Amino acid sequence: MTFLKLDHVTKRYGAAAALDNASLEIEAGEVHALMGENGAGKSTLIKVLAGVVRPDDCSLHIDGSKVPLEGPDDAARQGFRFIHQELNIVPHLSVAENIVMAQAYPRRFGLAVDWRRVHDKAGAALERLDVDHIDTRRKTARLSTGDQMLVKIAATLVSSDAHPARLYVMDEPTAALTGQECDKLFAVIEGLKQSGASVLFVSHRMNEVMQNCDRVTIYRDGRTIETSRIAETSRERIIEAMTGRAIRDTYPARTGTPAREMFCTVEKLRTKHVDGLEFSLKRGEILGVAGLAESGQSEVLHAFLGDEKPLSGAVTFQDKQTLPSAPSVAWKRRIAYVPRERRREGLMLRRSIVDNAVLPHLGQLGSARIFSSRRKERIHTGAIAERVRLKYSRLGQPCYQLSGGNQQKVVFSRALGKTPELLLLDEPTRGVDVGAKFDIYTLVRGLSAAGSTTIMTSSDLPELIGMCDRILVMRDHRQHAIVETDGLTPARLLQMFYE
Amino acid sequence: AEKVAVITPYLAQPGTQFYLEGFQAAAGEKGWDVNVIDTAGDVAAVISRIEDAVNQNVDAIVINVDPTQVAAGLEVAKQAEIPVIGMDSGADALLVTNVTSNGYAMAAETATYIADRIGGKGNVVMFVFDPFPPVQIRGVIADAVFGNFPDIEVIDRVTPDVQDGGIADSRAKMEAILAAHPEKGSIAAVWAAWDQPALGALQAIEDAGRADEGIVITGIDANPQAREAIAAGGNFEASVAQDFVGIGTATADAVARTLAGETIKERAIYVPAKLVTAANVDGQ
Amino acid sequence: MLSLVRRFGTLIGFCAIIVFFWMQLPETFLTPRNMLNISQQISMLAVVAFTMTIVMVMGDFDLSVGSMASLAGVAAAIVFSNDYPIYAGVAAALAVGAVGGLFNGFLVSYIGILPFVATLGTLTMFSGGAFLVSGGKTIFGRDIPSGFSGFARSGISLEWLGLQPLHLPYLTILAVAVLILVWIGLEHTPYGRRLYAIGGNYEAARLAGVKVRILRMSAFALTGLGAATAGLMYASRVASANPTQGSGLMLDAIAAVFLGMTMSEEGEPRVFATLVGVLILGVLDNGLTQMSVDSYVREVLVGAIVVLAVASSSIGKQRA
Amino acid sequence: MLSLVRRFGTLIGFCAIIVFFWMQLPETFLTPRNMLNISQQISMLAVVAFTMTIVMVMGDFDLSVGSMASLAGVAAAIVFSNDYPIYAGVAAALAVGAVGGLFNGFLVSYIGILPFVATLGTLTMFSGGAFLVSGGKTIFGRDIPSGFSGFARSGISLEWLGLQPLHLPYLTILAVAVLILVWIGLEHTPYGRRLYAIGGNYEAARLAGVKVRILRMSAFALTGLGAATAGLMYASRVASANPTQGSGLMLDAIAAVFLGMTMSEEGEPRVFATLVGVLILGVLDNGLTQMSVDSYVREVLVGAIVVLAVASSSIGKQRA
Ligand SMILES: Nc1ncnc2c1ncn2[C@@H]1O[C@H](COP(=O)(O)OP(=O)(O)OP(=O)(O)O)[C@@H](O)[C@H]1O
Ligand SMILES: Nc1ncnc2c1ncn2[C@@H]1O[C@H](COP(=O)(O)OP(=O)(O)OP(=O)(O)O)[C@@H](O)[C@H]1O
Ligand SMILES: [Mg+2]
Ligand SMILES: [Mg+2]
Repeated sequence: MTFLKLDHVTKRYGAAAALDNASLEIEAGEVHALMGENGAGKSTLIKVLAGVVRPDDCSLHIDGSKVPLEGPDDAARQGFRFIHQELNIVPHLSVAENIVMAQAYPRRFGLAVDWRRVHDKAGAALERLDVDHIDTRRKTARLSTGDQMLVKIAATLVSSDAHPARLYVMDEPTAALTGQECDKLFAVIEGLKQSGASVLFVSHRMNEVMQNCDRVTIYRDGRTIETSRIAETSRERIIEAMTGRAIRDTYPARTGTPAREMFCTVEKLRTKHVDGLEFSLKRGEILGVAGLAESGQSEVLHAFLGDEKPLSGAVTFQDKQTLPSAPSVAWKRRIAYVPRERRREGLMLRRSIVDNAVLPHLGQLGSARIFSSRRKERIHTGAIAERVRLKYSRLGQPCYQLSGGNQQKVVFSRALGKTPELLLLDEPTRGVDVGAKFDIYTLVRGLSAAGSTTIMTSSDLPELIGMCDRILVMRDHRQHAIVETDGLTPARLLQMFYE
Repeated sequence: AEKVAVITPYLAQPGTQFYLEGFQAAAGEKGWDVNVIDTAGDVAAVISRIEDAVNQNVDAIVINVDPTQVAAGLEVAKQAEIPVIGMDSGADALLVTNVTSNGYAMAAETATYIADRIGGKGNVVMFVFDPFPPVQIRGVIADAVFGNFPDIEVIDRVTPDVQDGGIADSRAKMEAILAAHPEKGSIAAVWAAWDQPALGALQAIEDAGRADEGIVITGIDANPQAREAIAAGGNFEASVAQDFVGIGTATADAVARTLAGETIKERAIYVPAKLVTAANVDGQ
Repeated sequence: MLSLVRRFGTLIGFCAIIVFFWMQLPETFLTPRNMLNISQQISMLAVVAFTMTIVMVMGDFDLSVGSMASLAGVAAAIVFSNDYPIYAGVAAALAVGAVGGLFNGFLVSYIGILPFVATLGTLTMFSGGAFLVSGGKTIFGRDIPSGFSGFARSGISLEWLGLQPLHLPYLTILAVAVLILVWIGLEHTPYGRRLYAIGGNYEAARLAGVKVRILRMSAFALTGLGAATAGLMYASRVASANPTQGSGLMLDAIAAVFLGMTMSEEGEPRVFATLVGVLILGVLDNGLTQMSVDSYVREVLVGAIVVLAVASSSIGKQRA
Repeated sequence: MLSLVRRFGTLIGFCAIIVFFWMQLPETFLTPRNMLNISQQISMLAVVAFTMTIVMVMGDFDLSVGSMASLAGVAAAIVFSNDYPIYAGVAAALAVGAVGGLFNGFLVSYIGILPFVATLGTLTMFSGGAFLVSGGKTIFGRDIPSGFSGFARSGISLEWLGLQPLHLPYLTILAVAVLILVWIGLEHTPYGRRLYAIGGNYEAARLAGVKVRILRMSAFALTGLGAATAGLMYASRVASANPTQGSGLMLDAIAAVFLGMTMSEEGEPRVFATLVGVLILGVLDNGLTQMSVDSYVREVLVGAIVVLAVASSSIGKQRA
């Protein structure tokens, strides 16, 4: 039975339409996937539904009768709960406050906050997620990204008597989660479904959608293409509907064997956050770094970027150099970096695509060693934007106007500015759509064939196995093992995290 | 009607208000069109406003600021042959004349009043403000007077924060000084280079319950608030009344003479000042 | 250890200052009388700083508090001089504060002007307004009812503590009352928590359904009200009102909040930390004057000590 | 259409002001003489505002520029009064500016103090320093070499333009030179682009290989140098130096930069936009004086017009 019906949703930004007469129908008690390429309009639709973006046109029917949608209050009244795409936590408030914030604070005397009940409520919400390692009294800023996401998810699970939840909307909740955390989330989603609530779920991971959703609606360029039952469709059909082209949902083949030449050797490296690193890298090799959440994967990359000082041990590059002493030195030595959190560590959101893309290369793109040249910068950026299939309206567009996946591509194009010697990728495909993922894989493979060495982390284990030559398994911030990917299965890799 | 521009950075100060009162009254009789311009403490802006006034082709300009600092503007006026008259500003070749009271005499009068009252002996607290030349002069004279009495010791020479008008900060400073000298009689007098710090000191002394120690306070300017305090017969015993209104009137008079084509010979026109004590405070 | 220095550097600095003055001025500094004096001297700054904390919690500023204090004082004095009763003058001043604050809040929250610019503009407007209303003159003497100026000179007798001639000044009591109100409001009501949320992440707060606009406007109104209260206290203390008397308050109030911010884990303002900031400024002024330190040297010292206090708790802290 | 008003609201406002004064003062306002006058009157504020733009590009502030200007002026005057040649005094003042600016930058960038607090502290220190160095007095008369004060009174003759008695003041030329230097530095060199990147996202810039610390420090040094230059210009113009003379510059300079920021798409400071901000403030002062508007009313008007200009370009702009 149809519970929610959205029609004629149109939202224009300037001349470009983010949504163009889009529609969506959700049944009671189903998990409904919303899919589309980066920039298709998924997040915009969700913000319209949340009442935080004012559409040019829109009509909403709940249980067959028309209801107003003027602001966040209307959405709350209908029992809609949201997790928006970007991690929207308030860092210096406690976990408990971040969880209860969207609901009414429990009070004493109708005025003062009842802190005991705030913590009880938050604790109960975390418990539903089966999370017991997060103290509700901690400052949220102190949590890892994954835990912050769990807090955000817990915030939607807070019980409310005034407006019982009927629809949970989750915009790429799994992008920042590890496999195990995802599994917990899907268990919760199953529970929500059993209790009669609906879930609108956005993800670029085909597996998740195929395994956990009942129906899927596909958007392309702000328009609704089709809605179908998962059971009655296939990956290939979904991808084709999304992109308009046939794309293989696999990993591009290796174009050549890695050269024999040594790139660097790591001996007993210890930094503040990681220990016992011991391996060597060949030129053109792709090394994956894997492990449970917060096992020090990022810090391995930071060490190579010069952002984690070596305390003991040594890294020797084939040209006798040691680790760079700072990120500025690293970029000079053509060590390029794609950070994990694009908004916090990667982008200057209010600055243009060009400004973001050329930042580490300003010196080389100038003239006479003193002046910079806008023309050269634009040409440079235009060429790279094409390589990564960036969807944008003009090169001078500020980055906050881009969809999440396209923002990720801007960060990626920065790293490609000059062919890197060493490419450090921290979750490079987070939030990137299937087609674009394939493009990025192809680019990384191409660089590898041309001799660039790559170290990448990812919480998507098939991706690591599909892309890397070897995988470094981290446990408790120490090197646990290093394995060849030939014949490795995700299940076997996951097992190594625990054993 | 003749247009006269009056330019000052110090409009917020009570003295300036009274100059203007006198000046405006006289100007009103003469039917002038007076434009009062305040630059809120900014001296360079006085130059700018003189330039603007010249540009506007006024008939005369009156300034109430140190003329050497605005010489650039005075030269512009001179080129345009617009007379500039100083109203308690300072002597300068570029001014037609300067109408003022005798600052040296005023400071000497209050400082000697204190020296006499405390019998040439005791600790004195001074409130001074050196960045403003006319007030700085008063401090120099008082220093000289107290220096001449071997038994008078200046225990503190405070420059209060004047942003708040000078009363509240002076009061806080005086409270601290009182706390530092708790024994009865350890402070004999407070000499202030103008009335606001004297009023602040008075409040501090009264509030500390030390009004009966006979601490002598003097100010300069004899503004109405000070007169009231003096009339009340407390520690605040004397101030010097500059005849502000008189200076304003005399300035207007000098302007009128200049506009009439007369050449004024005196570089400075002094308007007499008078010591105000409880004895004569009601008389005025 | 180092993290303790970072967290409590400012507090330790404050204690060091107290101990230093105590040793230098053993007889006169740590006396009940001097403590009461200081508490009264800083009470106006304290009220402004406490209410300034409310907007700074949201990451905003209010530069207009100083001229608002002047304007409110002048407004009350004008009402008094027209022979209205005391409560009418006080009410008028508070109304001016609330309306001015609402105007600031409207500009910032609904028009979307950066707080720094909006309140810089209203600073000029309020200051001009104070000059206009007062005609640029100081209003004093008979125009200020003695009941009004008496408030600042009286207090609760401390006889029962054996401190015979001393009394706890009403100004101090008023500042403490404001402190407690702001503390409860910010830390123990949903209202305050939402302000903190806005400051921590405006977008997150908005997406979570917090009514950011109206809250932001109301916070500015409270700051305006605080500034007006301080203006009244000031006018009562000096038994007069003039159009510039509040202007020293703004920078000091902001400095006090910032000093306090060095004491919280994530650098957010907290009103009790602001109190420490206010105390540091007040104690330095009092102690250095008692030590007869030259006024100019004192200025340099106060600046250096503020920088030092903040530096000790900033070293190594990463900009997030 | 609406977006045009938003983008160019401030510029339109500026033109409206010009037209208004032109109609009110047809004879004296839009004359070459008056234009040259205005250019000279605003030249000091302009230099401070232009160099203030450099730190504001990074999202920082420098509150100490006013007292730095005073300190630099006093320093030069002291050198002069000890009979050193003019260039020695100028060099000393500029050195003071650079060192003071570096100190600000060090506190902000290496110690990690918020710019607002750090420069509030140094504001007090520099101001106290200026009082100390000068003994609190105004240095003038014979102590200031006529060659130095002559600079502010002379200029390049405009005979060749047929504007016989007029000359283009050196102060104006100096301000224009600073404008061009800052413009090239900020918009056309990697140095400036990196400062903008720091303003866009400090952490992202750092991870993208920008040497954030040293750049940030250097930017403060440039602002200090600009403040010292303005201090020298001021001292030359008033042929004297006193320890408070620069204090009006700070708020006006920041206001000018903010006014300018309303004109750029994403609200970032640009130095030519700052120029418009400076011009608005300067023209308002000049025109309202010529119209004999009462000083207090003028103050209220300037505040209101600033708010209005900013408001017109802020309406509906979303806080990101
Ligand atoms: N504030 C804005 N101004 C201009 N354009 C915008 C703005 N916000 C979104 N857009 C545009 O609207 C389109 C849809 O964006 P949206 O964020 O909804 O995409 P999405 O489907 O969620 O993509 P992703 O999978 O990358 O998250 C994009 O082309 C984006 O550039
Ligand atoms: N600024 C900080 N303050 C306090 N603790 C921190 C801070 N930054 C990181 N941590 C803690 O340090 C530990 C290591 O975090 P780290 O970023 O290395 O995780 P990770 O291995 O990259 O895992 P993930 O895959 O989740 O990113 C975590 O427990 C995290 O909470
Ligand atoms: Mg999205
Ligand atoms: Mg990490």
